Parts: sequence; structure tokens; C-alpha cells
Amino acid sequence: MSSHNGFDSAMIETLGPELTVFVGLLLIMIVPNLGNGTFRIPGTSIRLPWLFGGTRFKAVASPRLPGLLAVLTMALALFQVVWYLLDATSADGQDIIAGGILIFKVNMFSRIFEAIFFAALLLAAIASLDRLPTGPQKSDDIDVLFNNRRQADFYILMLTSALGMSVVALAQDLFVLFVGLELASFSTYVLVAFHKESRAGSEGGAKYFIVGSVASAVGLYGLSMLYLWAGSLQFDVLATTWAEKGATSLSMMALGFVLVGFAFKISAAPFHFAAPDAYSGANSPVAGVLATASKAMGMLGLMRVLLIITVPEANADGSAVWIGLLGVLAAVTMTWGNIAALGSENPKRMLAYSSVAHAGYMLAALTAIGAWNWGLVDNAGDAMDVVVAALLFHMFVLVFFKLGAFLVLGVLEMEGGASRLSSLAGLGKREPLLAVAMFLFMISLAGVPPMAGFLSKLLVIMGIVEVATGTGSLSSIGDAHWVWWLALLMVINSAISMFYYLRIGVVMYFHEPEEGRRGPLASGASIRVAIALCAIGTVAFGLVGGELIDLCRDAAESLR
Amino acid sequence: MNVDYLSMMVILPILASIFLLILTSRLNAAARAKFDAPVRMATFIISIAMFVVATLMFLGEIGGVNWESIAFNTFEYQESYVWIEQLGITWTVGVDGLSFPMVWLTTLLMPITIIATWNEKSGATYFPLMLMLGGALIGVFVALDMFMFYVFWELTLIPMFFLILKWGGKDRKYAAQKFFIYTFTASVIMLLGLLTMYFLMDTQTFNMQEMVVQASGANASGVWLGLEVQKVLFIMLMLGFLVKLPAAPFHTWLPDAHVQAPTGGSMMLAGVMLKMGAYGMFRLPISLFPHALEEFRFIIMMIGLVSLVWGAIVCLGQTNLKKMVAYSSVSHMGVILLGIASMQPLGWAAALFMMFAHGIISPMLFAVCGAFKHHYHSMEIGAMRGMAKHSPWLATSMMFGWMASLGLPLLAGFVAELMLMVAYWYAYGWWIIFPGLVLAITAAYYLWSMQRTIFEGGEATQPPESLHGEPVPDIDNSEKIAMLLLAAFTILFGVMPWIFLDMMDMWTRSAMAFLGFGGA
Amino acid sequence: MIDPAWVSVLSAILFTIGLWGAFTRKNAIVVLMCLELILNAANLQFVAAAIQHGDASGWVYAIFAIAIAASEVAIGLAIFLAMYGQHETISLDDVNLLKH
Amino acid sequence: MGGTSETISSTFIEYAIFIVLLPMLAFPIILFLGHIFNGNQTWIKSAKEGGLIALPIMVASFILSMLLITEFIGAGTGSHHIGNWLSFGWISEDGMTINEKVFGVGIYIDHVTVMLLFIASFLCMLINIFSIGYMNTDPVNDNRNHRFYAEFVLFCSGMLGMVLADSFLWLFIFWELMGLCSYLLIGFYYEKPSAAYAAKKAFLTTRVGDVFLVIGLVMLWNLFDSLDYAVVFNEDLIAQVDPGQLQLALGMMFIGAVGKSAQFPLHVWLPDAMEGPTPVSALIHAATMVNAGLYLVARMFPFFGAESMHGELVDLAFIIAAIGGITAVMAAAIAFVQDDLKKVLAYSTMSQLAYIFTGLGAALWLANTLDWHTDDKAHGIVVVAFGAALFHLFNHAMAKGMLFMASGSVIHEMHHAHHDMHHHDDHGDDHHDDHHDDHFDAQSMENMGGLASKMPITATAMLVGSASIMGLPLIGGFWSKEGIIANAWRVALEDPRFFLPAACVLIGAAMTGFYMSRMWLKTFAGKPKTEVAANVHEHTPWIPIPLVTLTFVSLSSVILAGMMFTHWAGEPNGGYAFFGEKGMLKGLIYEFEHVFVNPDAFFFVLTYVAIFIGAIVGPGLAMALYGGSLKDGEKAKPWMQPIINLSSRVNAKRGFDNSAWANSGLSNALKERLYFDKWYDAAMLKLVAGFANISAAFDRNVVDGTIKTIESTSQKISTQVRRLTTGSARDYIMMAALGVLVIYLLLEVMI
Repeated sequence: MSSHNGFDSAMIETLGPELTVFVGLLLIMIVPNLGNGTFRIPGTSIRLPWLFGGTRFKAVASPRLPGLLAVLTMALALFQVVWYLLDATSADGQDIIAGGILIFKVNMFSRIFEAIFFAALLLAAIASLDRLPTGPQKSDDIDVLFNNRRQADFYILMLTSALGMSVVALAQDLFVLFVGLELASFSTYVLVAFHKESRAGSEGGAKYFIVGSVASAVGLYGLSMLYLWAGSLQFDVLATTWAEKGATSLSMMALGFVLVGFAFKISAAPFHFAAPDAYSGANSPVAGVLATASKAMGMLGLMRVLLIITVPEANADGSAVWIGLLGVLAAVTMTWGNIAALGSENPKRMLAYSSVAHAGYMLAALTAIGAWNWGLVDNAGDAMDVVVAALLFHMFVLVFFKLGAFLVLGVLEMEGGASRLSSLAGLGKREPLLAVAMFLFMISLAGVPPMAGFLSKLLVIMGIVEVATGTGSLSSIGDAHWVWWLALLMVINSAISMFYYLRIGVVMYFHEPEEGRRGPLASGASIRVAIALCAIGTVAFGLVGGELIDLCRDAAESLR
Repeated sequence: MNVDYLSMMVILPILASIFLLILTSRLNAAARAKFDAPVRMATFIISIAMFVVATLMFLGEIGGVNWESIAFNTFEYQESYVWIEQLGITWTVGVDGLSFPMVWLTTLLMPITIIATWNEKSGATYFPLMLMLGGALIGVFVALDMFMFYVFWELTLIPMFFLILKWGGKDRKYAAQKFFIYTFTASVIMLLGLLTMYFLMDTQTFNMQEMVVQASGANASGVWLGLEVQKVLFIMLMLGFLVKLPAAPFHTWLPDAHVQAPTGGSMMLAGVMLKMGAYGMFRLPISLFPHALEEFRFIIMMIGLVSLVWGAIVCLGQTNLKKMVAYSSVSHMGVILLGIASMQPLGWAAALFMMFAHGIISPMLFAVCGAFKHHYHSMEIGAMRGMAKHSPWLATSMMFGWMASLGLPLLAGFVAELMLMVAYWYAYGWWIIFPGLVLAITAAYYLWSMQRTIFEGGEATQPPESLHGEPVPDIDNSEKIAMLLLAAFTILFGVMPWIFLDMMDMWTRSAMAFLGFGGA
Repeated sequence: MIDPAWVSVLSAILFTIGLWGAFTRKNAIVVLMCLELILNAANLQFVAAAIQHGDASGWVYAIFAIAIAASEVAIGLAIFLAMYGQHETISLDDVNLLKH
Repeated sequence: MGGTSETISSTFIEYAIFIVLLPMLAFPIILFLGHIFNGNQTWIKSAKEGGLIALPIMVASFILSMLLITEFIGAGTGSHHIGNWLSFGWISEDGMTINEKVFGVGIYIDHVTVMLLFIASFLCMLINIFSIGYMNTDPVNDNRNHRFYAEFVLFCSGMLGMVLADSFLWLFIFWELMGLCSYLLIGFYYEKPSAAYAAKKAFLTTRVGDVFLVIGLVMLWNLFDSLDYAVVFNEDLIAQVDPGQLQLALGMMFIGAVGKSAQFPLHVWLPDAMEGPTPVSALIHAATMVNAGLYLVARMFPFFGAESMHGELVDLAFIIAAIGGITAVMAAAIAFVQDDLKKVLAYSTMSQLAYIFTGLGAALWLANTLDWHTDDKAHGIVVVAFGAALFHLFNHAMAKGMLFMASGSVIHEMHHAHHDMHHHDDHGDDHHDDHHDDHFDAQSMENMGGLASKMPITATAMLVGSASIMGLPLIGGFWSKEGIIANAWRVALEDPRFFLPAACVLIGAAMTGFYMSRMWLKTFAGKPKTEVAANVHEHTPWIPIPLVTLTFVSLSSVILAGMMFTHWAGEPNGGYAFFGEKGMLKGLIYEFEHVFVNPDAFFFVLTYVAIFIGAIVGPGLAMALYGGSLKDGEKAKPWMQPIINLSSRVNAKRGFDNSAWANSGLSNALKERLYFDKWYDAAMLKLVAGFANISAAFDRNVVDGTIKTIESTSQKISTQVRRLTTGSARDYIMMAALGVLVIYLLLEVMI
């Protein structure tokens, strides 16, 4: 594998997507401010046009501009990432070394996560084009300017979070990863609270911020302990140290604290409490990003820590030290999420709880990996690859139907609030296609074939089962590894989840719309485009997910 | 040239229905109403075409298959395409003596259902959903790939869900969700079982055919799985199918679903969807875990017996015509379990033929109930008396259907019941009292309901309040045609059961031999 | 010089105080301060560990952490301000429009 | 000789199937033609609403039957396999091989078939003629007679099919088909609640029997792996069967016969079945369908006759005879107090069928105990016993069919008379309504009397029929009834248990004499009790034809007896020539001395006792109670006038007041049909229906309720869980902190 030392052209080429985002960031900061401002050389009357300030040019004055810029940037970045993923010739795994320590590693694994992040953010950005300008609308310039600023801020924050996430994806040093995580988190905190004119927005943001930062603070403390224990936060160093020293009480404590930081991001019980508030406070696209990209980021962190550092050797039967912990977490999380979602009357909170449940499913998969080289499994590596691939696939397709669901709610928000189940009432009559899309997302979330959600859930379960039963003869089901029961719990949970997903469908099609909510919804071409993309993705990856599965497999291999 | 008819019969209706639905989705109600007639015609033509193809297949015009000679685990019209190679998932279709009668039945019922509900409201949406349902059902029966099987298994839920939800009675929301969730719950557990089994194969494959071969080889050599695992998997698989069948105590979704569902929905539901359960039992757990079946045969028999007797007794206590018929379905489905548990080729053949016969008779029953509801705006037994006077057609159809259902000789139902009794006595001796009892009870509730609907009244009959003094109409022509067709087929298969029984018989015999019952 | 172990103990104490305060105090600002305590506990640990291992990167981490803490406070204050603008309070208990 | 009787090759047997198919195909044709042309004048006038379509069909199948009969009568057995109906795999006992088994379709003809075939086809044809007269002239039937004729022909095909079937399976199938038609025809006047109720009752009661019949068949199949007569009557196969099992199976089948032939305790449906039109009562509920049960029992003969079963099946034989005996007396007793003409006949039917059961029981007992395969004398006894039962079946079918038609004629004319009297002013379409409105009961004998002079043909037919049923010497049932009584006692001497049925049939003879005379006298003798009865005339076309025909048939039974009917009807191996080895005259002489001057003292006495009580005591009492001369100036036909005169004289001299016993509890009990119907209805309504409602409620509330509870509780839990999300960030942090603690602890445990 090639490695880049310092800043050179090859590195620019390697870090293309990230740099793109960075440049886009600068552009959004600068471009909207361009105007015919001039600079008089002191003592002379020569005025040099220096483009800043003054009355702004028509082109850049448009409040749409930042959004378009952001979309372009994100699209470009995503394109590069996908190109990298699909381009077989690109040598996999390039290291970025700074100051003699390995900081970034670019490989399939990190790239596919970047793809998830960028895809989610891109869709959110497209969806947001119509939703802003928010806030008071008075038609004199200062307001337009103000709205323009709001625009810029919004998209700037999106890009920064994108940047942060990609850093997390690439990082090879736990602290660097943490920095990226913080960057992304801070941006999302603000995004949640972005609609500060509403009580809900500010409240949700505040709670999300306070709980989140506590969690990450604990995580940071855990890092410090880990550093104290190992003397470095480099993944490879930590891994070797762990292999040597094994799990000491210090390292275990450190591990625990680090987990907390990530557990909050994936909103695993009992760290998920802020999530429903945040989702219902934030406007829908942002909530969608939280439920998909930010969750994926958390999973990424968990995988790095659990699968790379604590190579599962510790327990007698060869399963990981943390397998019990994760098993409990997974069981609690998925059940809690589903039960809570059952009676929820607010569709956004309902989706929040359902995303908690999905976090539980992912944790279950991770648990299975923890058992990846216990007795029964003959070819352990494959088992691990399978599960990791399943996880990647799950997170990837989740972007489409989870985010899509939020976007549909977004459309209703533009009409005025989507905080009650009845807000969806009569959608089937008012906008059949929108309703169909929503129904698709719902059954995909529930895991009904032939939607992508089914295929992903199928993969996850298959992974768990393969690890649990191993391949070959089995005398009694009791001899299977206990993670098999996690799989059982998982299917039962997805049966429970059917209740509330179906309810959405029923409400959409067979309840009369609320007062003052008749006829087609407020127009918004871009958000509908985004929804359409989501719907297509949901169905397409369900019917023909093969290629994506291949990608995920390669990515999973490159993780090891 | 070689056309893959089976895949066509699955794909075309589904695509067509999606196309039609999208075509009319953007229109407002008024504009969509204009599309009702053409859409109905399109769906009708497609379904007729499918029926023709299926019939030509049966007659050997297409493919020239000799149906009486298809042994267990060999399939005709077999086609296979790679679907998701990364998981070894293929699109594999084929039919054998077990599945073909069901396929043919589906293609038969689709046009008849469309005729029977010719004037269903907002047909532009209704008929495409029917078409989709049909395609999905055929998909279930022809699928030879476990994944594909499961996909279509679930896919059937969606159109039925909407059929109940949009055209159903007043409790339709509850009923539709109950129906969906029951089946879904059972099927996810079944899915876990399938996957667990998948990994316990020597060479993992989703292809049912190969699975059966492996399982039998492994069973013969005694390695493969411990009986414990086989039992667990058997239960997990059976659970999914028992709920679908439905067997007591999982049956309570059926009455709700039926009573609320529209006529067409009920016809397809009772006619084919229930049979998916029985079909699945034969196709997967029984073919894969014969040892477990032997272990559980008595329990299965008891479940069947409970469904049979309980369903019949509850029928006796119903005042709602459609609910009574629904419970009678529960009762009849119990017969299938008894047949399975008898462990005789005859018993299995009885089960298969019961699937088929009930698939023709029960649609007629529900068509009658639908007509009753449609014309008298009431489902209460006794709300409308002396039908023989003012609605001779409806009265005749009702009596015919009822008689067929209570197992009158020379009608399809009797053949299955006779075969079952013979096999059952051989296997369980004096337990036969209970099926015998049920024969009487069944007669009791059917005659009781006829006494209060067809008979009595005459000129003295006052039309029920629900009619608001309108004149009492007889069923309209489309319904008449549907009834006549169903009646004709009921008689046909009652007088000449061998038409399909021969291939079923061959299947059961070879299956028994293959699975190691009664040597080979 | 001091045994790094003591530093670790100190940081542990700080951490505990911080975490304890984070969920005992109502006032958002105070909670923010408690957060700072936790972060500083981490910093201490980093520095101490850096000394112990004789490894420079620890210092770097600490400095970064301080920067993070700073930005965290900034964002926190901004959000609380917005919250105050809407709810006229910064007591974390009283801001509970969104629940269940 | 053994069970292997010589099979003769036949030319017509291939076509025998058409005897069944013709009427069956006529069913839909008549139904649809009627549906199309309903109300059309040509259809009503010249097609008689299908009557004249049905008639040729029945004639055709009668002719075909006759061709067949002439070939087989007294000649032997023949069978014709048409094809396989069902074929299926069957794992053999050892569980090692899977064999193919089949249910076949075919025609099987032997002595029993021949006789039943004649009865069925002949009476079907005659009653078809009668119906044309009876149905089409009654306005209440207008525009729905096509339904009657359609169901009529369907029934006929069912009956003929059952007779010709070559296996118990097809016997059962056609048996059920008849049940359906009986149901439809009883409920012909569907608007009458009583008819609807009666139809349901009939089907349900017989269904109960059928259930056991099915079980019996299944058991039989498992014994023989087949139900074909050709197989199950094979001595060698019977020899391999466990007698206990076989007796059980046959017993089950017998319960089916009990239901179909309306024997105690499944007899309740037959009287109500009289709700149907009179031709239906005549055909189905007197002449043909109710004989199906007897036919089934008669079919069991080869099992009882098999050497390997020697002495094994006596219990079943006894049960059959006992059921017969009980029913004979019970039904006769109830018939005492019936005033409805048809009800009397119904109970008499029940009673006479019981006689035949007793006779069969005795015959089967003999066949089962005597070694008649070798001993010729024993062979003779068995054959005559069996033949006597079958002969009585024949006589009763003919006589009872005639009686019902005669009663129909009476009722019909009563209607017309009543109608003409009350509506001479207006003639229109309002027949329909008044028919339901007025409450004049045309069937009650209380409204009749003195009809002998007004309806000579009917009265004569009635007279002969009654005589035949009563067993007046030399007429109709006399021969067979004597035979039955004699054989019952013959067995009783061997097996004391048989004293019960033997005594019953003997007493029954007297009772029969009483109630049949009572009926005839109340209807035809004495003064007219209403002025309607006074104005009756016999002028309906078509009706006399069958009456006259059957009168002669009944009278000619003495000739049949001379033809050794009992021998060639009872000879299981055929081969007993139609006209007997003896020839007509010798045969007659043989029969006479056999009956009247029986060398055996016991039977000599028995015969005359039977004749005395049956032909003197019974009728004498009836005359004493109900006798009376006609209205002054009216004279009946010369062969009836003396009887009437006698009756009036006896009445005058020996007349006594029976009001005491007429109001006694016993007679009330009899009027209430001994409360059987009450009990059964109570059982149905209280027990079964109650239990059904309870279980329906259980299903709704408990079985489904559990699911609902799970659902609602999960909702509650959900609310509780969501309560934890208090909305206060502090609690969130606290939870997180707790989570930290938990994680820490869990990890510590891990190590």
C-alpha cells in the first residue's frame, strides 16, 4: 500500500473527497459575501475593487446559492467516493502519515462509510433546499440578507459535520477519531437547535447537546485512561498492547468509558433518551441525518474500538471480552426501542424509537462478531466478514428508508407540523405517491420483502445465525452459541415493530385528514426528488442488492 | 422457442397491476372512475390468459408433461436464474404434483373472483390489487428457492392488507392489521428457522430441491442433525404454517379477516391463501424433517382435531352468516392436519385434495355470503327469510354451496373426507368418533342456517329493515355466472376426482417412499 | 516529583465530581462547568500519562482537548441562550416540553 | 355351494348404468326448462311443467330394468366393472411396501338387487303418473312443479343407483343423494315453517345414522381393503377377518340403516316428513327410500352366511331383530291415536319396516347358526326365512305405495270439494292465498267418513292395501308376515333372547289389524262427518291408473307365493328357477300346506293364532269402535258393502265406550308420540345449542381475548416505558451515568 508523508499531489488525489468538502466549505463562507465593495488606497482616491462588502451581486444574493453550493459539493464528494469504491484498479489502503504517526488510512472500509455519510447529507441537503429560508419573512433586503446568512450557516454546518464524519471514517488514531467525532457532533448539536425561533428546536438542541457532551466527555476520559494504559492511541499500538497485556481492569474501565461515547451516538439504551427529543425538536432532514449518518458514525467508532483494538482473544471460549456486555445492551436496546415506539403518537418520536431498535439490531450483530472465533465456527474470518458486511449493508440502505421516512414527514412539516400521528391522516388521498413512498419506507423498516430493509435484516440474522450454529452438524439447539437467541429476540422484535409501522399505513390511507389539511401538499420539488431517490433506493437494493453486498464484503475484508 | 411460462405467470400480473395502479394513482376520484371499466377488462383478460395457459399446461399442450408420473422432488417447467449470487439466491421456479393443482386453482379463481365482484366500487384500484394478489400467490406455489418463497409469502400480505382495508367492513382496520401481524409474526419465526437450517446444510443452498436431497441423504446416513435440532426447526417452520392455515388456537384472525374482507378478498383468502399454509407444511418441514414429523404426529393430530371440532362447535353458535362460514373453514383446515398425521399416502392425498376441494367450495360459500350482504345489507342469519321465494338463484347457490361443504357425495368435498376417514381410522382407531361427530355438527349448523334463510316466510316475509322497504333483488348476472362456474367445477371434481387426484396420489406415494415411510 | 498515580487519582476524583454534578445540578451553566471538570480530568490524565510514558503526543491531546472544551462551551452557551430566549429559563428541569 | 354363486354373462348389464344416468341427466334439464318457461301455458298444459318429460324417462328406465330383471331373476349374480373412481397408495401392515388400492365403480346384480330394482323402477314410474294427476291440478303448486319433477327424477336415479351399485361405497353415495332429495322434497312447501323444520329434522336425523354408517364402512374397508361386494362377499377373505371386528363394523352400518328406515330410536323424522307432497310420501317415505336400510341389512347376509363366521354374529342378528320388534309395537301403538290420515300410514310404515327388520334378524341368525351350506333342510329354512323378509318388503312397498296414493287421492278430493264449496262464486288466482288462510284440515279423518260410496276406486285400493298390510289370509302381506312371525318364533325356540321380538311381532299383528281397520272405517264407513266429505267426487285424471294397477299387484301376491317368491328371492346363490322347479300349481299347493297345515304342531298353532288376532280380533275391535253404515240411500261397491254392513252391525251389538282409555295418560303419551320428539328437541336446543353458544363466547372472549390482552398490555407497557423519558435533561444524564456504571460492572464481571 502507498503511504503519503506530508502534503503532496498524491495525497490531494487520495483525500479528494475530504478536500472537496473543505473547498466547498470555504466557497460557502466566501461566495455569498461577494459584492462590489472597494478598497481606497489611503491618501489616494484610487479605489481597488476587492469584492467584499458593498452591495452584493445579484447572482450571489440569492438565498438559494449556499444550498446549491452545498449540494454540488456533497454530490462531487460522493461521486469521488463511489468512484473509488467501484474502481477496481485503485490500490486499496493508502496511509496518511503526519509527524511520523499514522493518522488516516483510506480503504474500502472507510470509503464505504464516507459514502453513507455523504449520501445521507446530500439527500438532506437536497431536501432542505425548499425548506429554508425559515424564520420571519419580511421582504426588505436586510431580511433577505439575514435569510441568506441563515442559509449559509445551515449548509456550512452540514459540510462541517460531513468533514467531521469523514475524519472519523479515516482516522487511524483514536484521538483523531475523537476530534472528528466532536466536530461532527458540535455541528449536529447546532443543526438540531438551528430552528431557534421555535421552543421545540431550542429545547431539543439543548438536551441533545448537554447529554451528548456529557457522553463524549466520559468518552474522552476513557481515552485518557486508555492512553495511560497503552501509552499511545494508535490503533495498531493499542491492538498489540491489548494482545500482550490482555484485558486488565484499567483497560476494561477505559474501554467501558469509550463505549459510552459511541453508545450515545448510536442512541443505544440507556443513552438514547435525548434522541427522541432531539428528533422531534429538529427539523426532519436533520433528524434524518441524526438517525442515519450520525448513527453510522457511532457504529464506525464502535467497530474500530471493539474489532480492531480488543481483538477477541480474552475469553476462554475465544469469544470477545465484551460479548456479554454487548449482548445485554443489544437485547435491552432493541426491546426498549420497540416497546416504546408501540404507543407513540408522535411520528417523529416513533421513528426515533424505531431507530433505537435498529441500533439494538446492529449491536446484536456486533455481539455475534464477538463470538466470531469460538468453537463451532470453522472459518472464523469469513464469519466476521459476513456479519460486518451485513452491518455495512444495513447502515447503507438504512439511509434510504429511514431518511426517506423523515423527509416525508418533512413535507408535512412545511405544511405545518408533523408532530401528531393524525398529521399523516388522509395522505393516501391527498398525495398517493407520497403515501406509497411512506408505506414502502415503513414496511422496509419493518423488514418486509422485497424491500431493502428485509434484505439487510436477513443478512444480519444470517450473520448471527451462521456464527451461532456454525456450519455443520448440531446435536441440539442448546449447543448453538447463545447469540442465536439474540437472533430469535430480533425476529420477535421485528414482529412487534410491525404494529406501529402498519399503523402509519392505516392512518395515511384510512383516516380523514385533519382540519385545514385538504388537497395536495405545499409544493416542494427538491424534497420530492429526494424522497423519490430514497424510494428507488429502498426498492432497488431490496430486489438487486448483490453488487452492494459485494462492496460491503470487500470493505469488511479491508477492515481486518 | 422455450418460454418460461411459470415466471411469466408470476411476473406479468404483478408488473401489470403496478403499472395500472401507477397509471391511475395521480387521477382524482372522478377521473379514476372512468378507468374502472377498462382496468377491469384488462385484469380480466390477463387472468383469463393465465387460466388458459395453466390449463394448456395441464392438458400437456404446453410442455407435454405427463402429470401422473411426477415423482416427489422432481419438478416440471423448471427454470432457474441467478438473482443475488452473493447469497446464492436464485429465481427458481417449477411445479410438481403438490404445487400444480394449487397454481391451476389460483388461475381458476382469479377470473371467477373478478366476475363475482364485477361491480366492485373503485375498481381501478381493486382489480389490479386482485391481480397482484394472484401473481404473488402463484409465486409462492412455484418458488423452488427458499428466499423467493419467503419473498412471495410476505408479498401476498400487502395486496390483501389493502383489499381488506379499503373495501372491508366497519372493523376493517383492526381486522387488516390483525391479519397482517399474525401472519408476519409467524413467518419471521419461520424465517429464523429456515436460516438456521440453511447453515446446518452440508453445502448451504436456498434451493428447496437440493435441500430435500441433502436432508434425506443425511437422515438416511443418520448424521446431519440431532433429533433435538430437527424438532426445534420443525416447530419453528410449522408455527408459521399453522398460523396461516389456520389451526386452533391461532385461528382467531380468520373470522375477523373474513367478516371484514370484501367478497373478492374472502374468496381468494379462503380459496388459496389458507392453502399456502398446508402447501408450506408439505413443501418444507415434512419434506425435510420426516423424523420430527413422526415424533410430533400425535400432537399434530390433536391440533387438527381441536381445530376440526372446535371450529364446528363454534360455527353452531354463530349468528353471523359469514363468520359461520369462516369458522367452517377453520374446521375444514383441521382435516388437512388429520390427513398429515395419519402418515398414510391416502391421508396425505386426502389432505391435498381437501386443499383443492375446499379451494373451490369455500369461494362459493363466500360468494354467497357476499351476495347476501350485497343485496340484503345484513349478515345476520334470519334477517332474510324465504329466499327461495324471491331470490331462487341465491337460494339455490347457497344450498348447493352448503351441501358441498357439508360433504355431500359426488361433490368435491366428499372425496377428501371419505379418504381421510379411511386413513384416519387406520391410524387412530376410535378417535374417528370426533370427525364423525363433526360430520353431524356441520350438517346441523348448515341446515339450521338454511332453515332460517332459504325456507320459511314466503309471501309472509318482510324484507329486513336494512333494505329500507326496497324490493328484494335476486343476485345479478355476474354473480350468477360465478356461482354456476364454481358449482360446475365442484361437481366436476366430485364426480371425476382423479383429474387432479392422480398426480397428488403419485406425489404422496413417492414422497412417502422417499422420506422412508413404508420402505420404498 | 509527584507519582503520576496520584494525578490519576486526582483526575478520577475530578471526573466523579463532574459526572455527579452533571446530573445533580439543575442550572445549565453549572452543568456546563461540571462538563469542563470532566474534560479537565481527562486532560490531567493525558498529561500525567504523557509524562509517565515520556511520550509527547499526550501533550498534544491535552491541548486539543482544551480547544474542544472551549468550542464546546461556546456552542453550549449559544444553545442555552437560544433556549433562554424561548423558555425564559435555563433550568434543565423546567425545560420539558418534549417528553414521553 | 358356498358363497361362490355362478355368475352369468349378460348383454344388458353394460347398459344398466343408463337406468341411473337417464333420470340423473333429466334433473338439470327439467330444472332449467322449468326456470326458462316458468308460467308459459304450453309448458303448463302439454308438458305438465316437466311431468311429461319425467314420465318417459322413468318408463325408459323401467323397461331397461325389466330387461335386466328378466335376465337375472332366479338365475344368479352378475357384475360389470365400469372403472376406477379413486386410486391411492396404501402402506401395508408391515410398513414395508406401498400398494395401490382403488375404489371402483360398477354394477352388481343378484337376487336382492333384482327384487329391489323391480320395486324401485316400477313404483317410480307409477308414482310419476300419480303425481301428474295430483300435483298439476293443485293451484298451490302452480309454477313450481318443475322443481318437484326435477327433484323427483334425481331421487329416482339415487334409488336405482343405490340398488345397482356394486360396492358399499356407491351404495352410500346414492344413499346420501336420496337423503338430499328427501330433504328437498319434504321442504317443497318451503314457506311453511313446519315443512322447513321437518326437512331439517329428516336430514339431520338420518345424518346421525349416516355418520355411523360411514364409520362402519371405513372399518369394513380396513378389514377387507375394499368395499366391493365381489371382494367382501368372498368366503375365503371373510375367513381371514376377525369376527369381533366384523360384527362391530356391521353394527355401525346397521345404525345407519336404523336412521334411514326410521327405526327406534331414530324414527322421529318419518311422521314429520309427511309435510312433503303426498306423492313424495308415497314414493320416498313409504315405498323406496325407507327400504334402503332394509336393503343394506339384507346385503349383509353373506357375512352372516359365511361358514367362517358360524355362530359369531348372533348378537348383531338379535339386535337387528330386537330393534325391529320394539319399533313394530311402538309405532303401531302410536298409530292407534293418530287422526291424520297420512300420519297413520307413516306409523304403519314404520311398524311394517320393523317387521321386516325382525324377519331379517331372524333370517340372519339362522344363517349364522345353522350349517346350511351342507345341510339341505337347514338351507331351505334359511332361504325361506330370508325370502319371507324380502317378500314382505315387496308386499309392503306395493301396498303402502298404493295406500299413500289412495290417501293422497282422498285428501286431494277433499281439497277440491272444500274449495268448490267455499269458492263457487269466484274463480281466480286467489286459490293461492286462501289455501293458506282457511284452517280446514283436509287430512284429518275427523272430517271424513262415508267416502266409500263417493270414491269407489280409492276405497277399493285402500281396502286391499289395508288387507295386505294387515295380512288377511291369501292377500298381499299375509304370506310374508306369517313367514316372519314363524321364523321369529323358530329362532326364539333356539335363542331365548328372541322371545322379545317374537312376542312383539305377534302382538303387532293384532295392533296392525286394529289401526288399519280403524283408518279405513273412519275414512270410508259411517256417515260423513262434515259436509265437505258429503260433497266429495272422484274426478281427478291420472290418479286412478296407479291405484288400479297396484290393487291387482297386491291381490296377485298369492300367485307370487305360488311362484316360490320366497325361494328365488331368498336363495343367495341364485339358481332357483323363476317359476320354481315345481311349477305354478304345485308351488301353490306346497305353499298352502306349508302355511295352513304345518306338520310341526307349534307352528300350526302359531299360524292360526296369528291369523286369529290379526284378522279377527284387531279388525273386530276397530269395527266395534268406529264401524257404521253409510248415509241412507248411498251404496258402496258390492265388495265393500258387506264389510260396511258388518262393521255397523258389530258396532251396534258390541259397541262400547272407550272414552275412558281415550283420555287416559297412555293415550296422551301416544298422542305425544311417547315424548321422543320433545326430548330430542330439548336436547338439541338446551344442550347442544347452549354449549355451542358458550363455546362461541369462549372463542371470542378467551381465545381471541388473550391476543387482545397481550396487545393492550403491550400498549400499557409502552406508555410506562415512555414515561421514563421525563423530558428533563438531568434525568437523561443520570440514566447515562447509571449506564456507565452498569457497563463498568458488566465488564468487570467479564474478566
